[in-house]
Order: sequence, then structure tokens, then C-alpha cells
Amino acid sequence: MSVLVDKDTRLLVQGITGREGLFHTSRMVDYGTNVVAGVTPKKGGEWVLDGKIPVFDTVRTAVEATGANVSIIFVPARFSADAILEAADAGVPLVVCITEGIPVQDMMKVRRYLDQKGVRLVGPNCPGLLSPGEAKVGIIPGHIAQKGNIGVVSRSGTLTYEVLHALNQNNMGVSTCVGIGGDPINGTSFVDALAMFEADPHTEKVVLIGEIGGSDEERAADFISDRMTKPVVAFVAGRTAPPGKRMGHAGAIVEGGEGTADEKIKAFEAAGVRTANRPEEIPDLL
Amino acid sequence: MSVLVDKDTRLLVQGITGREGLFHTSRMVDYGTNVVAGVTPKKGGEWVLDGKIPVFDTVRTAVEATGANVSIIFVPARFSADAILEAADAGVPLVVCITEGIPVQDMMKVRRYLDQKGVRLVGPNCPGLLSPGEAKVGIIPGHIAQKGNIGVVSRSGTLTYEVLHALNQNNMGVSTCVGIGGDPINGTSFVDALAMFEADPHTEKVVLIGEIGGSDEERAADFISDRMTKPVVAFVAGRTAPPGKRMGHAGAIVEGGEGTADEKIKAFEAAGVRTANRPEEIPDLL
Amino acid sequence: MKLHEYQSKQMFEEFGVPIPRGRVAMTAQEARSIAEELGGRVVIKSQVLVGGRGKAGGIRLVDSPEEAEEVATQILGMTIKGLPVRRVLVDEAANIETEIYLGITNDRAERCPVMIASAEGGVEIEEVARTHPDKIVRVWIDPLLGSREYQARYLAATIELPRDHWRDFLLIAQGLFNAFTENDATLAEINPLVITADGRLLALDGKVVLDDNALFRHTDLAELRDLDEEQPEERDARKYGLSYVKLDGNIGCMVNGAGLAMATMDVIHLFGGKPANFLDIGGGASAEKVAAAIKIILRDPSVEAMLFNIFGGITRGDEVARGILSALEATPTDIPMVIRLVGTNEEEGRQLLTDANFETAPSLAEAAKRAIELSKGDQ
Amino acid sequence: MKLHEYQSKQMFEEFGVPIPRGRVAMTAQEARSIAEELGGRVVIKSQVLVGGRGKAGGIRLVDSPEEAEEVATQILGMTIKGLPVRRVLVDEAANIETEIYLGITNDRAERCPVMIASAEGGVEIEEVARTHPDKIVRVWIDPLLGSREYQARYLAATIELPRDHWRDFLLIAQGLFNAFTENDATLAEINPLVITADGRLLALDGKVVLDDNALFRHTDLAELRDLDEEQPEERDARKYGLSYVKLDGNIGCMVNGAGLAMATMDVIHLFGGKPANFLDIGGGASAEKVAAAIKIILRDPSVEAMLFNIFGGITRGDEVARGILSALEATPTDIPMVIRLVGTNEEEGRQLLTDANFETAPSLAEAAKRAIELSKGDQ
Repeated sequence: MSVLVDKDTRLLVQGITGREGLFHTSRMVDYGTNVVAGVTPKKGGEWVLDGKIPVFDTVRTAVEATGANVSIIFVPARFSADAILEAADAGVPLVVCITEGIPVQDMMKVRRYLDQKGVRLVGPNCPGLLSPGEAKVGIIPGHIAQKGNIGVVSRSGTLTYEVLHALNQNNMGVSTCVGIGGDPINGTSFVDALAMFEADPHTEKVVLIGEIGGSDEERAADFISDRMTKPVVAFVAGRTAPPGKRMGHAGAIVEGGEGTADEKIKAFEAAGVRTANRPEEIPDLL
Repeated sequence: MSVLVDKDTRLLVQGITGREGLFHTSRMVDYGTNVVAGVTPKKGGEWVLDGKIPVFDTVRTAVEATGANVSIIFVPARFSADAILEAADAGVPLVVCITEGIPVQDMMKVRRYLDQKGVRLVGPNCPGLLSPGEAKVGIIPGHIAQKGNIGVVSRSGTLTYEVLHALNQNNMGVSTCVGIGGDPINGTSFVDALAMFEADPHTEKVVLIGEIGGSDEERAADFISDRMTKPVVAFVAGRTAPPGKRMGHAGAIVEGGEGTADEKIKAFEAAGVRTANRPEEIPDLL
Repeated sequence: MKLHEYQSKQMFEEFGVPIPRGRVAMTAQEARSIAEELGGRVVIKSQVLVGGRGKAGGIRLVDSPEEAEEVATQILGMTIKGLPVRRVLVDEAANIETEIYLGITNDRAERCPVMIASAEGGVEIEEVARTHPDKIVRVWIDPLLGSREYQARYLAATIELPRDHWRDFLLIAQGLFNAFTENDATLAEINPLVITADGRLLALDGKVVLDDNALFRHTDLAELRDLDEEQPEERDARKYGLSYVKLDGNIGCMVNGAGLAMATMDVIHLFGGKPANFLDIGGGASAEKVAAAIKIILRDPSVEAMLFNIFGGITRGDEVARGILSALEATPTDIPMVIRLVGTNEEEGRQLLTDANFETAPSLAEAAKRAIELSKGDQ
Repeated sequence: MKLHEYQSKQMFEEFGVPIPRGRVAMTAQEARSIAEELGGRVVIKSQVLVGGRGKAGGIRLVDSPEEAEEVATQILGMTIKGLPVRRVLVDEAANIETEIYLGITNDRAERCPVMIASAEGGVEIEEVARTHPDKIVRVWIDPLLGSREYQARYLAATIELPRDHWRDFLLIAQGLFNAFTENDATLAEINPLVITADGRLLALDGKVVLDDNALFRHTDLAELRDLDEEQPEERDARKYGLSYVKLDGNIGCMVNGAGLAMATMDVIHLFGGKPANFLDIGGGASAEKVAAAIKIILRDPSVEAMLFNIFGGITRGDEVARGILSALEATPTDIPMVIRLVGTNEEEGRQLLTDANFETAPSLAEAAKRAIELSKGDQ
């Protein structure tokens, strides 16, 4: 049906009383996601969304009281590392971090700590997760995708929506869309997501949306050629991006000649992955 | 036959050119241990023990050149944390640290790091390992024990020798003697050693030598009653030690009423472990 | 954010890394008096944030205060790769015996800092990596544990640094790592790290790049930003929370989302056009942000057409259209444009734009093609 | 190594933990003038390294500089649990509304620091743990990651600290943790941490214990050691690298190895005797160390017999016997003794001792029994 989130997701929202947190909580609830609790320090005891969702001071108390099993983070960048660690320490096995602009050193420490604890992080700087018809944990517009058998994984936000929209227009449904985020250090890689899709019986094909910077796409290509049986279609943004410039995302930069779109596309093609020249071609390639 | 070290042990000595390091290397070689390399920064390229053992500047180069699979550490306390980490980082799966006096915070960090890497540490502040007839990795006098089927595990040094000597006098042989050391934070606990002895087909009985401080003996008692099939005899030193005083070992202290010998003995007895009133009684209880 | 050489070296010195005696000068007279203080034989180094200063004549050794003044006058009049030289660093000249390399950066794949050393100092490390990959040694540093002495020792041993210098090298490596982490750097590089004739190690040149996302922790460092070295458009874009990168084409692009903005550039290219810029207006697309974006795009005189590519997600298409309309009302322009609006309420949004006489396109491909036509003067 | 209250609080203050205004005084006159500076209403606190100072009358509130002088005179003349009071801390009196507890120590079982808070401040935490275990909250701190704000927030929330004070509490918790780690403490405790009538948090009392093994990193702290507070025997033992603990029996013990030394004490006890001390001479047992150990043991006037228990391991029994003989030659004594020597070359060693007219015993049990007889005057 889906990976990572589904009908059994019991969602906790960190930063629930903030503008973004509250807005997207309301959208997630409207979508049918089971939002069980929120956390905002010093606001424990309050309720939001017409008294439907209780707010706690700490993640630990929220988890103890509500059995939350996924947390989504909408707190400002300077507090995000702490928020992720707090969720991990409280025993939440899956943390989705939407926040953009977290310092790299914070993320390196957080990631190392989470690996020890066996906690999965999605993001940061990502639109989150959408399992159509099951749960929306993030900010991906819910109505642009319908339930189906295509897994989507992407480093981007609106470019992903673009692709979801294109699939939808072509009556193609999605099992889960995983936004892994545009930061150089993140929690879930393409390989992680591909492995989940490969293992998910309800996913039959996968769309991968990469971009310049780093070598996550190259590792994905290796994984696809070594381990995947399901077909993958890829698009890599940034063929025309100049080297040495950060293209909006902290991780979207060609440095020392490494991380170019051409290399990545070459790697995908060598792995037998069909690559699209433009996002609108993707439905045809599936 | 033995746990942790045996005929296949390829030993590296960190601090090999120091007084203690060189002396004990010579004893280990005499015992028949396969000492393949030594490390002393800035002495790489030299040879010790009449040109028999090459010295390297770093553990990584030593391991690459010699395939060492166990490291023993004889460096001063202030350099020991670094030495242990260096061995772990170079891929050595078993590190034995003899050094006494390593700061507690160093050891907490080291232990956490080693756990991540899956590296086993024995010690610090310990006499090391002796698998009679197989290998001696440490400073336990080799001739006071003969090969046999008794596993010995201890927080102490000479008290262990005393027990080995007593067993020897009674013609009782030892599979492996594991000195886990007298520090409050160490690498291998009683439970770890008991689990190894329980799994070792050549160990039939176990002697455990505990002392005041901490609760490692209590956890050992739980492990014995829950998981062990082999008989265990225990001795706990320090029944008459005054509270709040550190008895020689950094870890041998009754604090806040916790860690008394009487509690530990009670725990062992509740777990069906026979406890000796004095070390010389141990052979009779086996 | 890049620091100048003199700023980088000052930072290193705070962390115990030895640097040559020297100071920065804004005028040739200042350069002369610094040269006098330092005993006459000095190096005059242009302080601009580009590589290749030496080749461009922006680094010169002089033998006297008089010559220092003369050379400083020349260098302070130079423009290197488009950047005017406003400052020179006047450093005591060192008697160099050996040049090595020591640097720290973040390894994305390993998700931790990596410390790199090479016996081949004084040339760009990427160059060494290409030509002599065996001359480069790396150690990866656990982000929770920090750098340890044995790691620097491994570097020293592997690049065959003479043992007399190990102690100093270890201290420098630790200092460099502390400077790197405590300032949230993404690069901290000493190149060359030299051994002088009198047996000292000295950081002759230094380069530091800071993590922009961490500048909130380092307000003192944020103030070091050299505004002269940035495109004014990029500076203004940052002020409005927009990401802008100037390119060399003629089609101005305004897109919501970084990935979509890159894809838009790529599609323009695919159909034979050339984007004038990358511009991500981010989420929401308020009239204010859109107006700022339009102004920034239009500051570029090569822009001959504009392409708006907006995906209406959480923010509905009709809302976005209203934002664009009110922004364009506030900043009227003659540059032709095409707007592609897709996603939630796209019909309503497109209708609003058409009613206001703006040209819309139903797909990215068509929008790109049309923008190319417009840029060629085809109406 | 324990620090005095005033030393602990000074350390806390360096890490941003607010403490009352105050200073330490060696004389009553000084106490008076400090009280004058502080406005008269002060607390006079004896500085001795034992608990229960309050109950012993060593902490008193006074209302004027005159009273301060009077009370300081009394307290400076006191002896608390055997320790003479040589200093008093004169602290501004605080208007206390609430007393809480905040402390950090190392959790051996979890192998990491643990931060403990309780709404029940001002009493010993062990006492609270016994009587109201539910009033104690703990968070465990990853030694590589360090303490994080959410951990202190969890403590604040759980002990129901009013939210107005959370911000200060978080800063204090972070400061205390930094003081703990940066000084290699094994205990850092604020008890009580008070909320004053004017809404401030203040560390009214402080306790720090340092890791002796880490003092090499903190030479400044090592100098704070209060030699007055130690048994002179323990001090001398440390000088020679011996571990010595004074006990209340009459049989002096000299043993190589801490575990064996404890076992020796236990066996003496088992047979009805009482050890006068724990003494571990460590490895090697050189004549010099043995001589120092004998002197330290004999300084205790209650010692009526001596038991040497030596295991010859790496060091052979005959070598150890020679060490003992030469040490005893250098420090002759009339106290009767029995020597038990076992292990490598035990026969030769015992023979050497017997030849020199020393009594030996073949087993620990027999040695203990004989020492007990000797201590009773039985020859």
C-alpha cells in the first residue's frame, strides 16, 4: 500500500502552535491523517484545532500520553536539531523534518546519533511524506496525487508536486511519495527509499527526482543495477546550473567538479534507468 | 578451548617501546603468543626483541602490514583513550587495555564510540587475558595456570592470580581468565564474559571474582539465574570496606549505600551461585 | 560565506595555528608602513574572493618599504576576475623549505568532516586529486567524537612529514579542526602550510567558507561578509529571502521552488534558449516577494523576456495569480513575459491572468518555447 | 577530590550559574567586613568537607556585621566530625521561596552522566531517593552528544517548576553540565537551587567532586586540594603511589593489589580480627615502596601486629622477599608480624624470610589467624 506512513500512523507535531505547524496540521487532519498530539514548550496543557489535539511540553510526555509513532517537525532551524534529538530520545521511530536551514554540523551530529538509536529521519528541508488515501505527513498538497502503485522519491519540493500532478493528469496513482529533502546531510537517502519501495508489495514502479550536488544519485544507480527488480524512471534537475553556485537548496551545488547532473544521468543510464529530459516526460516513460 | 584469544591471535602492542610494554611483550612472546607488531609514534621503522617485532608509527599502518587482530595497550593514562580509539578505528575487533588511571569521561566517550563500531574492549585497569596453552594477552603470570575447563572472570589483578594459583595447586585447569578491570566504566562486563563462557564448549564451570562498587555483580547474578546452565562460584572482595572510601581501584567504592559486598553476595546466593568466604575456598566449591 | 585570506588566517591564529606576521592595508601608504614594521622584505597579497590571484599578478614579493608602496599601488588598482582589489595583506616574507597542504571539509557521502593532507602544497587540492590522487591522504572525523591526535599523526606519517615537525603539525591540525567546528565552517584550508628554513610550520595562506545556515550562531562572523564581492542582485535577493543566481542568458526566470527552478532552466536550454538567471521565490509567493523578484530580474540588462513558472500547491493558483498581478501593477515593465501556472485552481488562476492581458502557457515545455520566441523579439 | 562549597560555587559561577554574593573568610574580622559589604544580613557557613554542617551548628544566619563577627568566631573555633573549621563562607542571605535540587553524576550502569532534579531541595538526594523516589527525575546524557536543552526542559516540566523560571533553569542546567564535563567532575550538585522572593534562581549550596585520574588536565584545580581535610597518612601514601585507607582495627596490612588487599581485610575479619588499614603497594613491591608502606602503617598507634600478604606473579617471590628484608632493615620495628608469600618462587622467598627470622605463613587463612594471635600479644 505504502511505505513509512499509513492508516496506523499516530502523528505528533513538534512546533504545533507555530503558524506553519498549525496550518499544516489542519491540512493533515483534513486529509485524514491521525494527528494525536502536538508539542510546544511552555504550552503543555493547551489544545489546538477546536480542542481536538492536545499540546504537551515535551515529546516524552506526549508519546507516553498518546502513543505517537511518527513525529513531524515544524520548528525554526536553530531549534530543529534539538527537536529531532528529543523525538529520537523519546523513542519515536520515524521523524520527518520539514524545516529548511539547519546548520550542517547540527545535522551531522543528529544523523550519527539517530543511526545509533536506529531512528529513521526523513528530511530536513523536505516536503515530507504522502501515502495517498492513507496518510499525509508533511506539506505535499494532498489532492494532487491519487492512490496507486508508483513510488516517488525526490530531493525537491514543487518539482515533486509537478511530477505528482503530471502523474495524476495521466491517471497514474502513487503508493508513497517520499521527499528526502535538499540538504547535503539528510536522514533518508535515495537508496534507503528505493530499498523500501523494492520491498513494498504495492509499489510496482518508481520515479526518482534528483538534482545536482553530492553523489546520492550515483549510489542510487548502483543500488538499482545491483538490487532492484522494479523499473525506475529518473529526472535530474540542474544540467544547466553553473559550478560552484548553490542553487536554492543547500545541497544543490557542483563542487570541485563533482555532483554534476550529467554524471548522475550517465550513472542512471549505465544502470538501465530511463531518464527524462523534462519532468513532463515522466508519465510517458513509465 | 578458550574465549577471546587463542592460537589465532595476532597481537599488536601499543606502547611497545615503553618499559612496561617491552617487558610484558617479551613475557607474552615467551608464553607463545603471536606478537606481530608494535606501535610507538615516531618510532616507526624500528624493531624490538632482537629484531623480531616491527614497530609502526600508527595502528592503521601496523594492521595493514601485519594483519593484527587484537591490540593490547600499555600507554600512559593520558594517552590511553586515544590509543583505544586508534585501534578501534583501524578495525581491530578486540582491544585489551592494561593502563590504570584513565579519566572516567574519557572512558564513557570511548565506550560509546566502541559500541557503535562493534569493537570489544577488555579493561582498562586490568591484567588482561590468559588462555592457558593458547595465548597470553596481558600481564597475568603465565605459569600459574594450566589448560582446563574453568572460566575465570575478575575485576581484580593479584586476587585473580591468587585464585588461579589455588586452582593450579588443586590441579584444576582454566579455559580463559578474563580480567575485566577495576574501573567504574570498562569495556567488558561480568555479563559479557559469562555469556562468552556459557557459549564456549570448552568451559564447564566459571569462577567470578567481584568486589564492592557498582552493580555489575547484581546484573551478573540476574544473567546467571536467567541464562546460564554452567555452574558459577563467586567471591566478592570488600565485605569489610568502609563506605565512601575508594579501595585502590577507581571503581571499588560504596557510594550512597550502593555497591556493598553484602548486597552482591545476597544477589549471587539468590541466583543459586555458591559464594566463597575467602579466595582459598574456591577450589573446594567447584 | 567566504572569508578573505586575512580573515581566515586571523581565525586560524585564534586557534593556535601560527601565521606570518602581517596586517591588512587599504592604501599603498599603509602598506609601506606595515612593510617598515616588518623589516622591509614582505609579500603584498590582493584580498579578493577568487582563486588564481598569483597568476593574475595579485601576489608579489618585495624587498623594501618603498617597493611595497609601489607594488601596493599597482595591486590596489587591479581588478581580478571582475573584482576590484580594495585591500592588500602585507605579510612578512617567509623562507620556505617545503610546502604541504592541510584542509578540512565536510564529506557528504560519509556525513562527517574529512581532514585532508598532501605533501604537494601550494597548488589547488582538486588539481592534486586529479593528477596525483596517491599524494592525498584523508581521515574521516566522527562528528560526535571530534578530531583525535592519532588521526593527525596518521596524516603526518603518511605524507612523510619529518618527525621533528609532528608535534607542531598535530597542534595545527587540532587548531584547524577547532576553528572549523567552532565557527561552523564548511571549508578550512591551509595551502600552503610551509616549513620555513628555521624549522617552523607556518600557515602561509588560508581559506575559510562558513555555513550560511549557521551564521545565526556567529553574528560577529556574519559582519565580516564582504558586500563588495557579491553581485548586488544576489545581496538584495538574500534580503528578501529569495535565492538568485545570475547566468549568462537572456530569459529571466521566476519559479517557486529550487528544484523546479533548475528544471525550468534545463527545459529552456533543451529548447535552445538561455536562462538569464536562477530565481527561487520560495513558498507562498506573496505580492511583495514577487515584486522584489521581478525588480531583481529586470536589473539585468540582458533580460529580453521573462518566464514565470509557478506550481500552485498549498497556495492556490488563483491566489498566486492575484499576487503576480498586484506585483506587476506595482512594477510595470515592457519586457515580454509568459506565465505558466499549474496545480490547485490552475484554471481560475490562468483566467485571471488572461483577463489582465497576460500570456499564459499550459505546460512547462510550451512556456519555455514561448519565452524563447519572445526573447528573440517574436511576438 | 572534593571541593569546598565556596570553590564549587565559584566554579559554577564561571559557567553562568548564579550564586549569592559572598566571599570566604579566614578570620572573624574578615567575616565582619564581608558582612558589612553585603549589607549586614548574611549566612556564615563553615567550610569543611563533610555533610551535616547545618545540624552541627556550622551554618548560621545573622542580622548584622557585629553578629557576623561573633558567630564567625564561634564557628571558626568548631570541629565538625573531627575536622577543624579553618574558613567560613559569608554569603548574602537570600529570601527563599522554594528549594529544588539539581545535580549531575556518572551512572556506572548506563555508562554516562545522569542529570537529576527534584522538587524536594535542601535535603540529601539519597534521603529523597529513599523516602520519595517518585520525587526524583533523571535524564541520561549521551557522553558524545552532551546535554541538550530538551533534557533540562523535561526535568523542569516534570518537577513542575513554574514556567517563568524555565529559561533560567535551562541555562543553569547547561552551565552545570559544562562545569561538570569541562572540569572532569564525578559529581556537581546544587542543593538547594532556590527560587528567591524576587523571582531569581540561585545556587545556594554547591558540591563538586573531581575525578582524581583527570587532575593532570586541571593543574589549577589540583592546587585547590585542601590538605587539612585529609588523613596525613593518606596524603603520604598518595605521594608514594600507594593506596591507603585507615580503618579502626589493630592489624596493619600490607598487600600487593587492591582486590587482594580487600580480601585480606575480609579474611582477618572472618577469623575474628580487625584490620587497621587497607594498603595496596601495587606492582613490583620495590624496597622503597615497601619501606614507605611500613612507615605509614606504623604511624597508626593502634597497630599491634602486621600482616604482609604478597602474591609473587611477574615479580618473583624471592625478589619480593629481598625487597621486604631490605625495607625492614631500613625501618626496624618491634611490632610483631607475619608474612605470607605465595606464587612464583614462593619456596625460595619463604626460605629467605625464615632465614632472617621472620615468621611466614603458607596460606592467607593461616596468616590471618596468626596475625590475630600476634595482635593479642600471643607469641
